[in-house]
Amino acid sequence: MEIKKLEAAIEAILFTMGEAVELERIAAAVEHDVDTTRKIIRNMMDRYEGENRGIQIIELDGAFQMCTKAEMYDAIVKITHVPKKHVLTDVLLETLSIIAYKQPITKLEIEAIRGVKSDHSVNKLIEYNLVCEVGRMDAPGRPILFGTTEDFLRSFGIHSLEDLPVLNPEKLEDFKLEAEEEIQLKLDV
Amino acid sequence: MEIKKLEAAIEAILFTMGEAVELERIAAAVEHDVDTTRKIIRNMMDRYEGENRGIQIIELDGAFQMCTKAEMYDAIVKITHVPKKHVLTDVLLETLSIIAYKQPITKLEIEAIRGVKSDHSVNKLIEYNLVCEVGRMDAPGRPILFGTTEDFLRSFGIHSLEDLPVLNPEKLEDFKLEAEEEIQLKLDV
Amino acid sequence: MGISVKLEAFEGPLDLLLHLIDKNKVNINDIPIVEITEQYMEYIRQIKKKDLDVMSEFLVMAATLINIKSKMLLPKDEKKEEEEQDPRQELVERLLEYKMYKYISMDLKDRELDAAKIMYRESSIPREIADYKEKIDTDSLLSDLTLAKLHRIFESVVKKQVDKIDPIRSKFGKIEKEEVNLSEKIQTIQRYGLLHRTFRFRGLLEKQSGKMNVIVTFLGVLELIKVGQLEIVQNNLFDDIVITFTGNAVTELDDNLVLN
Repeated sequence: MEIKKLEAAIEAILFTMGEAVELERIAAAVEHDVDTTRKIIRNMMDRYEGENRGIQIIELDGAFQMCTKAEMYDAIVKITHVPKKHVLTDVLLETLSIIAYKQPITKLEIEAIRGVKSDHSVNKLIEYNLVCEVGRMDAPGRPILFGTTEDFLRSFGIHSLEDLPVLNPEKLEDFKLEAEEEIQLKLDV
Repeated sequence: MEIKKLEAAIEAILFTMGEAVELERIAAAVEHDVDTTRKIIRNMMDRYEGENRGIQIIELDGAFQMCTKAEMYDAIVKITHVPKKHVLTDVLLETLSIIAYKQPITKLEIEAIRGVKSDHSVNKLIEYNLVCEVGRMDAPGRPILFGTTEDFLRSFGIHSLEDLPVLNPEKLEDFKLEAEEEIQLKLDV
Repeated sequence: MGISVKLEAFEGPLDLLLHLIDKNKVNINDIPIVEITEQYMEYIRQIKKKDLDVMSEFLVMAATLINIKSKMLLPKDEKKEEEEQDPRQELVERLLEYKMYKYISMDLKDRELDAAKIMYRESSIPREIADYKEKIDTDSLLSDLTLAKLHRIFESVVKKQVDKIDPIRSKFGKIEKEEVNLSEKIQTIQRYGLLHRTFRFRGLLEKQSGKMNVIVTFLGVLELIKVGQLEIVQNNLFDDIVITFTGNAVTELDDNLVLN
């Protein structure tokens, strides 16, 4: 299959499936190896991105999904009712960011960072399918380990966990400085 | 809105809606008159048609719809037939063992034993045909009762649930004693 | 200090501490522990709801603060000075880590708002294709699983469940509640004061069983000093603190002062 045809097939596949499709499955369907397929899709992604298109292809942890571009939102709400998503409270967001950065993590470890019981938050996040069990820790009592889901990536526009903003020591320093400046600012006011 | 942006908006609208959308509604959403909008869409149709695309826009009695091209049929059949990888994760095994030993059991009871929401695991086990609904509990809300399938029994070469290895009461007592000793140990330290 | 914010508004002890640090406009790396501890205690006295879970989390932090405070009041060992860590160090690290996650969660919030504008579509696999259901091969799915393994897994589930029920506590019933009842503890100290008038602080603490009782007794003493029923004298550093009870009855203290 020449490249153009391959691209057409991938476009049709992503359009029809709607959901995120693993690279391996796409490669098997178009009968090419994974690396070639990935290269072709990434190429398509660039093209969609650059051209004045209303749709795009996003990558989610090794899977690909077709969706609209964010800037099309206004046009879409004019034509159809867009269901409201559940709003995450600050408490849930706080718990979620700890899980996102520290995964796999146990409930006890989450509670150690937050200083409060977190059963309710963790259960709510599981219910919203943003967090799931990823295994058991090899420790007494074998506590459950939690991690984030594909839905988490999608809901926050993150392509893979590596895509999360980095938190290196310098960043932490910046953050400290920022916090100090904030304090200074308040003093000045 | 310049033409390119208009086209992008229409593409996003047709993609999201899936079904056929009346020309008038599209025109209203992009805030242009019907004639201009029709001209733009027909233009887009030609372009989709000429290019090596996997999707197209079709006109149906004054409405427009986005869909895959007919020649993409094979690719779509292939992708739906690519076997998904199925694995029994630790989480699934744990849920399966509870259902096997405690059946018939409700989701709530499973969650009480595991300490976390278990919808996802139960659904996956049903999808894998290892677990199925076996009835309703005679309790408020008449919750669904789950049990293992015949496939499950057959694959172990056992004929009935009575053939499952027993967890004897002494073992349970041992566990309790062990737990108490552990705590005593902690108190002594 | 006027307390305008309800304690319920705080997600936990760390959140409250950050608020106090913010409010006092002090550097997180150089927390004025005496003032902050005082203000912290002031806040937790506001808890009216008898929510033991929430209460205990705030109390643990109170104990930590008091512990740091006492360490800072101790003279430094000059020989070891270089290696000695600031007693506040660990708390500062926890606060910074917690603050960092709060900060990240705000970043996530922004990302969520942006990502919510992206639309997806339902899959539209033609009927005749969708009807094709891949037969899941149960045998190969279960190929690694033996009955013995399934049994082991179930055993470990049961064991975990047993572990979760603390056998000692479950026999005691509601003992935790008494352990942290500050109002009762204050009355006990008052009764002790009426009987002995002047006594050693150490002696009072030695009569307490368990860490929680010691902490609450300590809080009770602080409380009674504040309302002017106790006077304390310490002649030299590390000498016994001598307490004199100046009240003349066992009183019900103001509701606001009751921790539980």
